[in-house]
This record gives sequence, C-alpha cells and structure tokens, in this order.
Amino acid sequence: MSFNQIIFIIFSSMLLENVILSQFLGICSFLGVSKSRKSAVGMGLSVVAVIVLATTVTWLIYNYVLVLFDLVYLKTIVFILVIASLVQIIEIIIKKFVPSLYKSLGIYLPLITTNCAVLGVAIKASQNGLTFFNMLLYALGSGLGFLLIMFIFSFLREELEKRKVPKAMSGIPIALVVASILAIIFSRYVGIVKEDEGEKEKELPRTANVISMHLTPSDEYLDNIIRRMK
Amino acid sequence: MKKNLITGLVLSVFALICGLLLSVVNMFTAPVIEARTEEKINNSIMEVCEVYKNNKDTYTIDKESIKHDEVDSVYLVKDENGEKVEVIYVVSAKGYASTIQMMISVTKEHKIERSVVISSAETKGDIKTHDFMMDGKDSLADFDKLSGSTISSKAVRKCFYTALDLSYEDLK
Amino acid sequence: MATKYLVTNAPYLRSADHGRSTHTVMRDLLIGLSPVILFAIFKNVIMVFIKGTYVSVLQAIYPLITLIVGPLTSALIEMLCLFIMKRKEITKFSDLLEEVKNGFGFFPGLFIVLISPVYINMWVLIVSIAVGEVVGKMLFGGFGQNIFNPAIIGRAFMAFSFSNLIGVSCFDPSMNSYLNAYEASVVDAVAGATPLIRYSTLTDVSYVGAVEPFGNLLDFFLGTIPGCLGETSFLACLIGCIYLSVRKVIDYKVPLIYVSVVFLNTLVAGLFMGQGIWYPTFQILSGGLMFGAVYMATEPVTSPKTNLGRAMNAMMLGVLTVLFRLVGNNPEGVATAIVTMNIFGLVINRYVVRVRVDGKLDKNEIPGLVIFLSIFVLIFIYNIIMIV
Amino acid sequence: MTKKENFLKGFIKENPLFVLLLGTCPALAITTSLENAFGMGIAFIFVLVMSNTIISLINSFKKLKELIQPVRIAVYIVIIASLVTIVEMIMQAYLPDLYNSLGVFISLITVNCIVLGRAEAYASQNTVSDSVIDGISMGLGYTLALIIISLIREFLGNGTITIWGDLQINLQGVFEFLHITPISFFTSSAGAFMVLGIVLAIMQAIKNSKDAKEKEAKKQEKEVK
Repeated sequence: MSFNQIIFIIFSSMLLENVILSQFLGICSFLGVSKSRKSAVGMGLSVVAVIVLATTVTWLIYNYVLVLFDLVYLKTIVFILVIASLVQIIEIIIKKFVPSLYKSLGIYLPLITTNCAVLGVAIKASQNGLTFFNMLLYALGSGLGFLLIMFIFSFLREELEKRKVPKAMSGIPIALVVASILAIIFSRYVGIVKEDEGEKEKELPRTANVISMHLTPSDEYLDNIIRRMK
Repeated sequence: MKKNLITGLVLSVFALICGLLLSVVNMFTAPVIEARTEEKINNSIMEVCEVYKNNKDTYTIDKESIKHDEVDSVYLVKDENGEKVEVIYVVSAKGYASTIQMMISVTKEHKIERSVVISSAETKGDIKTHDFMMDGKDSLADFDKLSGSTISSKAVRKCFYTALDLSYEDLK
Repeated sequence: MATKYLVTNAPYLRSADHGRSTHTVMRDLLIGLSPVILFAIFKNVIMVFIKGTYVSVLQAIYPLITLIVGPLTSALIEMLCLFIMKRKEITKFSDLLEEVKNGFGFFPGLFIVLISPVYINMWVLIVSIAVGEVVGKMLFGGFGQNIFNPAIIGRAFMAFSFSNLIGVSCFDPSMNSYLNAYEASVVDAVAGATPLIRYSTLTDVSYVGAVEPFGNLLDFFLGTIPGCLGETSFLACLIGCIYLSVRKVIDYKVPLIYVSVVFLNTLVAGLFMGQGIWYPTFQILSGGLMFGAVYMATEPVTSPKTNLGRAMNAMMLGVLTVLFRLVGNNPEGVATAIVTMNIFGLVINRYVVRVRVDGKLDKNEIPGLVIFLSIFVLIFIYNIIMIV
Repeated sequence: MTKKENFLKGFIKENPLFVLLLGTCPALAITTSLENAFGMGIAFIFVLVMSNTIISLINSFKKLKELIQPVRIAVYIVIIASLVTIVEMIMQAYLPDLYNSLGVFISLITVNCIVLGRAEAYASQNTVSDSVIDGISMGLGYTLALIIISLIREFLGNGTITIWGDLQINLQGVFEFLHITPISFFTSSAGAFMVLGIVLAIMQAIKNSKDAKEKEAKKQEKEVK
C-alpha cells in the first residue's frame, strides 16, 4: 500500500463519503451537540477514538469468530455489546488516569453508545470485507470526517445565533439547511484526492486486448502478450 | 464482587436467550434466503446471457467446473454438441469501503456481452442501475467513470479486465 | 469578557464611517458592474447581430432577456419572502419595495445570470435563482445576515442538480450553452466549451492545445473567448475593480492577493510542467477568477472583517482555487473556493478578532485553533505536493 | 392520560421526528421513495411495539427489575438488537429488494434513540397495555413523518410515487406539462437535509402561530374578566 493510497482512503471517507453529510450517520449527536464548540470538539474527538477502537475490535470478532462459526446473524447484537462495553472501559480508564480529560469528555462518552456513526461504520467495515489496514484507515477517516463537520458546524451554529434568522427557521431547521449547503459544497470536492495512478500498470492483466488502451505497457508485459499470441 | 457477578450473569443469560432465539429464527429464514439468492443468480444469468435464454432446452450451463482465484464463480454455457459458447463470471469489485458483486458474460469472440450488478453495499442506490457501458466491448478504452462513489472505477475496471482475461483461458 | 471593539454583523462598517447609505453603495456597485454587463451584452448580443450567425432573433437577444429576468425574479422572490416573514410590519406596497431596495434584492439574480452559461435553460436559471435567494439569503434572515454568498449557492445548486442540463443550449440540445451563436459557428467542436473545460481534458499541456483554439492571450485579456455570460473579460472586471476600490466599496487588496497567489502557484506548477510564463497568465485570465475575486470574494457580509483576516482569506482562496482547478475534477474552481472560504472565513474572523480584542486566546479555544491550523497547513502541504 | 390520548399523542403532539427530533438518521437516508418509508415504518413499528412489550413485561416483575437495574440499558439494547436482527432476517428472506434498499439502516434501528428512549422513559414505568399503545402510537407517528418527507422527495426528485413494488404512480406528466424535468437534488443527500429542514420550519411556524393565538385568547379572557 502506497502513501498515496493511504491519503486517498482517509480523504475519501472524510470528505466525499462523509459520515454525516453523505451517509447520514450520527445526525442526532450532530444536531444535539454542535451548539457549543467545546462540546462539539469534545464529542468529535471521543467519536474518533471510539470509532477506531470499536471498528478494530468488531472487525476482528466478525472475521475470526462470527464468520468462522457461521454466526454472522449475531453481528448486530455482538457489535452493540462490544461498543457499549468499550465505551464503558474507556470511561473508566480516562476517569482513573486522566481526570482532567474525563471532566471535559466524560459527559459525551455514554452518548456515543447510541451514536449510529459508530455502529454504522463498524457494520460497514466488517460486511464489506475490507482488509485490516483498509479498515483502520476507513475508520480513522470516518471519525475525522465526523470531527471536521462537528468543528465547522460549531462555528456556523454560533454564527447563526447572532443572525436574525426568522423565528420559524431558528434552531434545528436552519442548521439542517446549512448542513444541506455543506453537502452541496462537499460534493464539489470530488477528484481532489486521486487514487494512485502508478499502480495501474502493475495490475494490468495479461489480455491482448489491453494494447488498445491509453496506457503504455511495460516491456515485460508486452513480451507476455507476444508470447501469448504465438 | 458477588453483586457484580450476579449482574454479569443476568446480562449473559439475557444475551444467551436472545442468541438462542435468533438462531431459531435463522434456522427458518436461512434456507429461504439461500433459495432467493439462487433464484436471483439464475435470473441474472438469463439477463446477461442472451444465447442461453433463447435456447434453454438445448444449451447447458456448467457451474464451477473451473476455479479461479480472481473470480467468485464461473458458469460455462455449452451448446448441444458440448462446444463452449459463452462464459459467465461472478466477480466482486472491492472499493475502499464497499463491495459490489457483478455478473459479466463474455462471448466466444472475447467481447463483453452484458454485465449486471448482483449485490452491492453502496450507500447510494444508483450503482445498481449503473450502466458501465461495456456491452459489446472487447477493450476497455472507453470505460465510463464512476466518480464519487466508494467503489473506485479502478476496482470495477479490474473486474472487466479479469473477465476478459480469463475468457482466453476458459473458452479455448 | 471585556470587549474593546464592537463586533457585529453590520454589512458595511466602512460605509457607516463615511456616512454613506446602502443606496450609495448599491449605486456604486451597479456602476462597478456595468463594464462587465456592457461587455457581456456587446459580446453576446451585438457581436452576434453583427456577425449574423444567429438562428432566430430570440436566440440573439436571449442573454439580454436573462439579464432582465434574473434580477427581476430575484427581487420578486425577495418581496414574496419579505411579505410572508414580515406581514405585520409591512402594510404598504411601497414599504416592500423600499425593503427590497435596501436589501440589494436583485443582486443575487444578476450575479447568478452573470456566472451562468449564455444559453442556459430559462427554468433552470429561475429555479437556481430562487434557491440562491431563498436558501442562501432569506432563510438566514435576509440582507446582511447570510453566511454564504447567495449567488454562489444558487450557482452551486445549478451545477449540483442540473449537471445534465447546464451545458446544453436551450435552443439546440446538440449545442453547447457556453458558446454564443457566433462562437458556436467559429470555434470547432474539438475545442470544447470554455478554455478551462478544454484544459481539463488535455492530456498534454501546451500553449497550442490550451490557448490557441481560442485566439491568443490578448483575447483572453479582453474577454472575446467563450465562457459564462459575464466573467470572460479580465479587462472589464479590472475597470470595475478600480472604480469600486476608488469608491472604497471593496478592498482592492483582496483581489490583488487572490490573483497573485493564483499566479504564483500556477507559475510554480507551470515550471514543474515545463511551461513558460504563458501558463500562469492563461490561468489567471481564463474562467471566472477575476470576476469572483472582484465581485464575490470581497462581499463584505461573508468575508472576514479585519485586514489580517481578509489577507488570510484571500490567500487561502488562491491556494484552494489552484487546487480545485489542477487537481480536482472541477475545471472552474473559483466558486467552490469562495464558498469554502465563506465557512473558513468565519473561523479566521473569529480567531483574528479574538486575538485582537483580548490580546490572547481563551484556553477553551485552543483545541479548535489547533484543528483549524492543522487543516490550513494540511491544505498548503497538499497543494505543494500535488502541483509538484 | 386516557388510552385515546395515549394513542394520539405520537402523531402530532409528541411526534418522534418532528417534535422530539429523534431518529433523524433514517429519516434522511431512506426517504428517497415512499416504498422505503413504508418498509422502514413497518420494521420500526414491529421493533418498537415488541421492545416496549417485552421491557414492560420484564419490569412488571419486581424481583427481575431489581436484578437488572445496574445493567438495564445493556439488557434493553440486547433485547432491541435481537428484535432488529429478527426483522432483518425476515426482511432479507421475504422482502429482499426492500432489504437491499434500506441497507445498513435496518441494523441501525438498534441505536435509534426513539426505541431506547421509549424503553427507558415509558415502557419501564408503565403497564404492558399502555406500553403497547405507546409503541404503536410512536411507530405510526414516525412512519407518518417518514411518509411526508419521502412523498416530497420522491415526487420532486423523481416524478413518481412508488407505493409498493411495481405499484407506482407516475406523475412525470406534471413536469412535462410545465416543460421542466424532476430535480435530482431532492433525491440526493443535500436535498434530504433541505427537505427535513423546511418541513421542520413549517411545523415550527404552525406551532408559533398557534401559540400566538392562544396567548391572544388568554389575554382577551383576562380583559373580559
């Protein structure tokens, strides 16, 4: 896996396939907590940590227990238990070792159990058969995407408070409209991150037809084709 | 300590009961789901393979007579004399965050006849109806781009490559 | 928190200082826009009439119709919204008119027309103007309250939901809507619609491939190249910019920094591609860069209020525009950059004002600042990596 | 609260989506067609009613209630998750197309705040029959909200209204009559946010005007007195 590929996965899951704006996961906490920046950033950071940990654990359980014993249908129940206990464990650990952090993050941790972003990313990562490394990057990117939107949105919400928003629109409705505008803007970022083009050559199969493509095949590859044609 | 143990026990009893219940339901639904999948695959074969659809009585389809690492399964279409007419591949395209499974039929002339998406875990529904514009092509020069989806065009492209490539071996 | 300065959303801080009303500003803005509008009419209506390549008279005067319909639609929708929202306060029709006039009601529509293709479908235009006006402006509370630039919201909506209709001329579906009747008969089909769209399809960058199909760089400067209705002429935007800066309606530093950052950035990119000085010149002359820099990036409501904030904003705009143009699938890039900076402008404004007012940052603000700065730095690094 | 009031509250007064703002994720994600809204609604009602029943049943035994008190949330989640899985399996077996289009959001009913919220706030403290009525009411109210949003989105975005399977009303003629095409924006993610925002704003406006009227009425009453 090249550096470019790593960047591609993280940025794509962060910007283009953003958990909130394009996959609609974690909207409840997004609308509920984005009002003050401190809580938005706190929530975002805890979600990043929990998503990465929970996805890793559930991925391992899914691939090495559930699939092997043919118990895939138990995934929802197992995943949610894993997430709930993980959140509990993290809470205990933080409370014991970093009390100052617990003070600022503590109240958001229990909320994360019912944040559908965590369960959603965990289910998607396991079900779609990602490799371990891809899964890690995907989880990290998704978490960072959540954090980014929470961060941006805390500013927007704060700004909206100052504006003379009509009474009917104030609060959640205008926040949703702004989210819609953000979704439009984010959709324009397609192509900013590009997949590694260099890998394409290596992956070329041995078909003779490929000659007609725009790519310039390597010598070894051409030899292969000529051998085949004979 | 004892209290904790009891609560833990209660929780596991609940989990166990639920697990058992689920396995009972699974026992009933699993065969139905399997039958559905099979039916779907049969329908897809009809859709991608015109020759077989028109000559159901005389033509035969062999499943998994050949094994390749790159594809999920292979179906060979033979006419009444046992000549190979077409080959159908079930291939999975893996993007960074989702997978789609599609069926690609390749003719004797090593041209892609048709392709359909069997299952997809894409967030957006449009990929199911997405036409990859590959029908009747024997090279991939003008491949329609799938931008903005978790399935990169590269992954789908690779599926078509693989199908075309393997057809040289399988249709000998 | 002790505040030495009053930070409000008042749209024109300076105009208040100078004792000018929004009416004067509006008149200035109209005069500042007039070179662009006049040039658009000259190029797309008068020239077409002179060359006589139009199919019907309606097609020849279509740009003129859009230039009238756009602002009118915008003003009407604003009136309607105001009527619904402030039913109790407004009783007379003249009050309503006054309100629309004070709220610059017809400007979003005018801007959307100027940054749309020449032969855009009328209903697409009207729907986009309605969305820009309502969603971008009125839902936030009207003039001076908007967070995003309403015109760009409308244009982005158009690009987002009418991607199949936007490039198609409403007179002949086989024709490109960016080319006026005269250009459609002159520019060959291979050349593609606008210089930037053609550029984005080029595999080899060269002067012959990018510039020559449309004339030479002087044509780019004057604006006799295909493109959106009002944004092709660098010269007209420059005249407008000078007038508006002299009248102190806009801050001349913003377009200056914006355009020079784009120039420098593309100069470096061009050097790595083995291109000469024509390449950055081509990049700053084509597309809506100058129009966006003069009339949209400077919009007082949505841009930061301090000098430092504005400079940072303009710099980021330049970096993002080049990023979108050269790396993204987005041949234009200016609108996306401006609307992106509408968001980050808030962040910049917030921190810069805070530091100015309090002399230091609140402890609670630091995680946010770190996130923001890391985004900022990441974009810079990414930009450098990608263009090299 | 009478049984009738209990039943009617979920539709307008305590509508889970429009008033309580719960369960927004599926309301944005799957409302691209009316069929999806129906499917989601049925799945949701089943889960909600069953979980309410089971949880109020468990809580009606005092001994059991005390026993699970420290881990009650976990127990509730386990019960809800298994109910969701049952729905998922049945749907996959008998309604595969719907299952495919709802995707991951069926599994996500597990963490839908409405289900857990009703379990914790209502079912654990009320009788079984009340809880069942509450579940039906909340579920129907949520389904109603989903239907409203999906009607708007499907009509404007696609020009059709899909009731179930092939049963589809084609309204593209309306668009053709106006010489326009459906606006795909409404079926996209940005459109989802926008539609929900506007619908909520309309609800809020109605509520505001109602409040204002009530205030005025009270004022007048005072003056009369």
